Amino acid sequence: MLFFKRQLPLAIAFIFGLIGFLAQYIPHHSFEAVYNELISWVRLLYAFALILGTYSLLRLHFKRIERKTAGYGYSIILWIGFSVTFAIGMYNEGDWFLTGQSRTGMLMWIYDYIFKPAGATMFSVLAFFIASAAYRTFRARTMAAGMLLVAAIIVMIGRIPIGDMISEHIPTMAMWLMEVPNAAVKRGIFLGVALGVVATSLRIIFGIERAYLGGD
Amino acid sequence: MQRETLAKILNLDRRWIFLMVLICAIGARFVDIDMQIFPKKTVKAMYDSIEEVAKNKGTVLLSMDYDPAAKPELEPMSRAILRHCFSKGVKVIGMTHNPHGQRLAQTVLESSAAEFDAKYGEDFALLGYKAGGGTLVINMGQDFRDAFAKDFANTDIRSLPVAKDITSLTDIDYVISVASSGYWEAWMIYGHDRYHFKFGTGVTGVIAPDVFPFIQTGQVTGLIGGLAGAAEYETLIGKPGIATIGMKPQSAVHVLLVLFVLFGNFIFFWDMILKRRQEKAWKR
Amino acid sequence: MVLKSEEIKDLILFLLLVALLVGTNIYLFASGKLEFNWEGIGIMLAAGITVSMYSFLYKDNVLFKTVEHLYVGVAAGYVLSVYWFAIFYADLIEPLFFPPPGESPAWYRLMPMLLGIILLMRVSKRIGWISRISFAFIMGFYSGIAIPNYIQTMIVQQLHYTVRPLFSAGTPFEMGIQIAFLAVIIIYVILDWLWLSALNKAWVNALVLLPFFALLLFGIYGGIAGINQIMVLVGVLSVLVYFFFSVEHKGVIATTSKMGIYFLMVSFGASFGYTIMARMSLLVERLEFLIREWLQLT
Amino acid sequence: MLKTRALALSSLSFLLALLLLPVELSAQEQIGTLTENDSSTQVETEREVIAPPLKSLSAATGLEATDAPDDSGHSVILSWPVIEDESPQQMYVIEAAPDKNGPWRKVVTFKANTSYKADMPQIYGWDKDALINDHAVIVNTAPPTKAFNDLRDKNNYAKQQALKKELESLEGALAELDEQSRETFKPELNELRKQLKEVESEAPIKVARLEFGHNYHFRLYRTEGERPYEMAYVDAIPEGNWFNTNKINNLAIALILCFFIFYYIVRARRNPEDIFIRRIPGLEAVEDAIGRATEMGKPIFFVHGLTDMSHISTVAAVNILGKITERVAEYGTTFKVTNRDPVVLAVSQETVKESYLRAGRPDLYQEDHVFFVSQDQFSYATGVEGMFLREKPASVFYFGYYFAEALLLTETGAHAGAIQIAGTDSYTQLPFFITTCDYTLMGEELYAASAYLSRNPKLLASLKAQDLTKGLMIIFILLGTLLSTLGFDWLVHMMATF
Repeated sequence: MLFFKRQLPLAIAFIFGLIGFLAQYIPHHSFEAVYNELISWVRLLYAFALILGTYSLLRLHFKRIERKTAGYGYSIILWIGFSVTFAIGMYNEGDWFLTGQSRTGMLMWIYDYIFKPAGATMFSVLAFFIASAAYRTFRARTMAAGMLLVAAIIVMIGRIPIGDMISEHIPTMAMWLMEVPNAAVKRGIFLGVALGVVATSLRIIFGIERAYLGGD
Repeated sequence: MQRETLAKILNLDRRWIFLMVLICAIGARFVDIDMQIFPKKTVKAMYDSIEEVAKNKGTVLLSMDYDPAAKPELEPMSRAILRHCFSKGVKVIGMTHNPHGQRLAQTVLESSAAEFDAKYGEDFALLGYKAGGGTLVINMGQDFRDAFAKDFANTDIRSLPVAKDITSLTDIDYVISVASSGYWEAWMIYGHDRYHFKFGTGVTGVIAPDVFPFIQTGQVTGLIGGLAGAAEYETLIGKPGIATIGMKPQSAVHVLLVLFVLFGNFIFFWDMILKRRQEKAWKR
Repeated sequence: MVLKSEEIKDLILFLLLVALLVGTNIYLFASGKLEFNWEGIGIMLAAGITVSMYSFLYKDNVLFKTVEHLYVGVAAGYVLSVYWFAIFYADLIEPLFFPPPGESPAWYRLMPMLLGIILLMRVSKRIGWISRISFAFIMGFYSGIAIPNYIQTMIVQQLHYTVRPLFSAGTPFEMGIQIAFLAVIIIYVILDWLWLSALNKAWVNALVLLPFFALLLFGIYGGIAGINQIMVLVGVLSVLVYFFFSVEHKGVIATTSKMGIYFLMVSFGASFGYTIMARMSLLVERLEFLIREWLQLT
Repeated sequence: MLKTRALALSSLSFLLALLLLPVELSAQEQIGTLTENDSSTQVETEREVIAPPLKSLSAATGLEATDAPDDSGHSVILSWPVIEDESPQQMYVIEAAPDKNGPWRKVVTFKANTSYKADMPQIYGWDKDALINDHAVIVNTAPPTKAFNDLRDKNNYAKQQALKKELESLEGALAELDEQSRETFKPELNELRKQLKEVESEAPIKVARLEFGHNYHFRLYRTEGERPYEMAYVDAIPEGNWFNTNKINNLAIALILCFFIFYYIVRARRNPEDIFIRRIPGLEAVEDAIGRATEMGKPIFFVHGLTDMSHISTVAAVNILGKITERVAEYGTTFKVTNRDPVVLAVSQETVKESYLRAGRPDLYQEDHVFFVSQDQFSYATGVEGMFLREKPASVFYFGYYFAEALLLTETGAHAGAIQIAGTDSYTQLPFFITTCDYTLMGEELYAASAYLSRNPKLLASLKAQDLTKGLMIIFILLGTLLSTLGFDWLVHMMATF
């Protein structure tokens, strides 16, 4: 039993990890064919993982409706939103779901007038919070935070036409801040991050890192 | 001025601040002061690249990898790039890595094409959405037709004149990724560094700083950053669009924000001086 | 149930908002600004969603919670439909069950389908552990791909372009500026290393930092590429040293990592400015939608 | 003693990586070029030439065709010395055919003064001056053949396969027979070939890549207006290569890091104490933040990021959560942990319970203090904000990977008067954390903190290995900059990418 729970997943991670790793160094056409097929497998598994995420969301709200916890009315709205949209998606303007997705129709309407505006508005609410944070919490408490704020102000003014009107040095300074120190720091950070990603990936392939299996 | 009043000023209910931002943004929109916009080097680099593609009648692959949340900042870029391409007769192949992005890509592509009566199939095509990110880019580099056998409306791409003799990403003159998150990196890591096509990107203001190191290395030729970048591109192609109009309220709110930061810190330091003076008084 | 004065005020404001929304829409439809077709209703609905979401800024209320939950539900439904057609149908069902004429069904695609179904088993408590096999495949294969590609772009390419000649060719005067600039930086590091306390005195700092900024500004506006190349080199090295963990930050390492913090802060400040600009443009676009497409008063 | 051994070890492995490189890389001498971007892979190098008298364009002598190295098996390289009377007006044309006298078709055309060996340093090395005297071109598109593997016309495809099979079996049978009887079957053979050609003539033209293992024939000539030209013939078989020599630098780095990780894991397993990790300043702030909360008798919050267990940021966050819970258990302050992902919730509950047990206070553990708020990003943020405003926590910890909602949380936390300590590797949100929190662990400090606190051998080993490789990179940068400033480009070319 332990073999299936522990050894098999680690063996799979090792084998396919090695294939994915070697594929970048072995250009040979036969290895390339295997590699391409595995890539489309991974894409398919992304989709299955999405089903998992949607299922846990819907189950959470279904439980709220069942137990009539406070605010279960909102969960009902969530369920209605999901089922109507998914049903229209599958109806697919009459061609149903065993053909290509139709380019127009009800699903696109839902996308244009519910999905798109709600998503964009949700993010734009952040602009208000930035303003309130700018007034109340962005303080030059330490020397470091002070330098950060000075650089931020130069870039913010340098990026809008008013910056050019005040003096043409501000946009050049803003551009320089982005091109030299910012680029240098990003390169230094990338070198470090890449080592972190490679080290973690190696640990996953060799079965040293098992946290992603979610406990034993 | 006592420290209590300073504290009161600092702890202003944040809803007043929200109101001030709203008034400033709406107000600035209706005041008509003309804004001279000076295009930056990186935006000019993308403009020149498309001009070059136009010169040798090439094809541009525009990957619109963004979703509704980032549409306000990125669609003006896609529209400006598409207007530039269609006005110069450059062939465009559209696609997206983002599951929510297919619809957006479709609307902006069709509306921009209609302005220059570019025909679907001859002048432009839309491959639509496919999952995989970096893996999809590798697939397109190795065998374009295997990655996208059909366009987004399920027609075989070999029947579309604009895409029929593309066998790999290397056959495309200029790849542009207008991206809201890491998609531009997938294009660079798994695409440009392996297949060496010319690569440019348009990103949200949040991501622009991460792209700069790759401009120096020559991996990215041409970058549009945020709404300001889009306004600059609109100025370059001489067609002021949403981005340019948006610059007025954008600038107004920016100035308001800078004032908030300066004012907040000014009071903070004043309060610090008073506090030190009080402590010195207690010590004596 | 007796409402406190605060709640009464909020209730009135809430009803006022609803009345305002309904009233405006009636006016718009009556005056023909919005036609009574799918598009017109759509714009009304989108404007209603936008305004109710902004009502959260005043106070969390019924309207906001309704719209938010509707959004989460619709989003889940929409993404699932797109994934169905773009992946399940295109990459699995079509090649397996409706192969194009002349080609045999892609029987090997049964394997990812099996792995996918095993993945879904995660939901059941009893045999949930079996889903580890699919996770192991995804995590393993993706880790395998990630190693060479991250090394290629984020190490090999970055090292390739960091290892540049330090001085850009130029007139002897420009060469002098570049060498002086490098010398000032090295002096600062040595000074700070030898007499750590000395540098806390303001005049010592001024003595070193003044020429540093003078030469730097001269380099930027004089267009001497070498100055930028020196700054990039110093920036990369100091950030790398800052993220060094296996040695105590003392002596020259402490100085370099202190420089690393200055570089980090300036860089974060710059990207911070950029981020604020991005959020503001999102707000501007939403207001533009309300003004231009809904109320249509340009 | 320990540190010097590690340094000696790393420099040894560094030299090993140097020796690993193929001979031609070390064979090139030093090129004194100080040009800004001399190493972009496909640089067009132009050459000055005098106009020739009008006569037929001579064929290229010494034309060679070899399988292209480091490829999947779909390309061939044609190379030939430059001909004296070349001029920019002339175009080189390469035609290919599937067999000796098969249908010739144009596959590559290019200007006569471009495509030199110098443009392909990955194959011919970096000596530009010498390599300017030879042309070299990669051919990977096959001569467009008429092929039936198109899917629509099934019957033609079947007919073609049947005829081909018959032809092969007949040729096979004839091969054993002696010369004389072979004559009698010749007309039948030709008849079959004619039928096959007829069927194939209706097939649509198909542009594809060169097929591996197939012997292709190439011919090369120059054109300039109506001038006659002679052709040079050559043939080659494209083969798949089992190792991409351009990726040796990439593989060397991967192997070095892998070696260091295993080396330190063995060391860490034996005695974790002797692995030294420097003091992380942010972690002291955690100590007095917990103390402050106990004095004020207010709760402490631990707010998880948005990513799931497969991200290293979340794994590090859970490690840190374990250690913080142990410190909190000693003071007995109420401690709440908010989650956004069901799996992270389960793992966090386990970790918190274990930490309370280890601290000897299992009674303090309350299941509903480690709870799920919401799956959606913004309802998660608004949910947590509500708790901040209601319960007014004294200290709040943010460890993990955050997105745009980070500012909503920290701004409200600061407004509620809490001490806030954050640790994240999400670079776009770091500025917001730095300006709103009292202390922020940046990027890799998050991983170092989790290793420092948990003393987990695999994390310690990995951190040490990364540090050592970082040390090598610093040495490489300093050495490389010094050399390239003096004009030696070896290290720059070592890290060239193709």
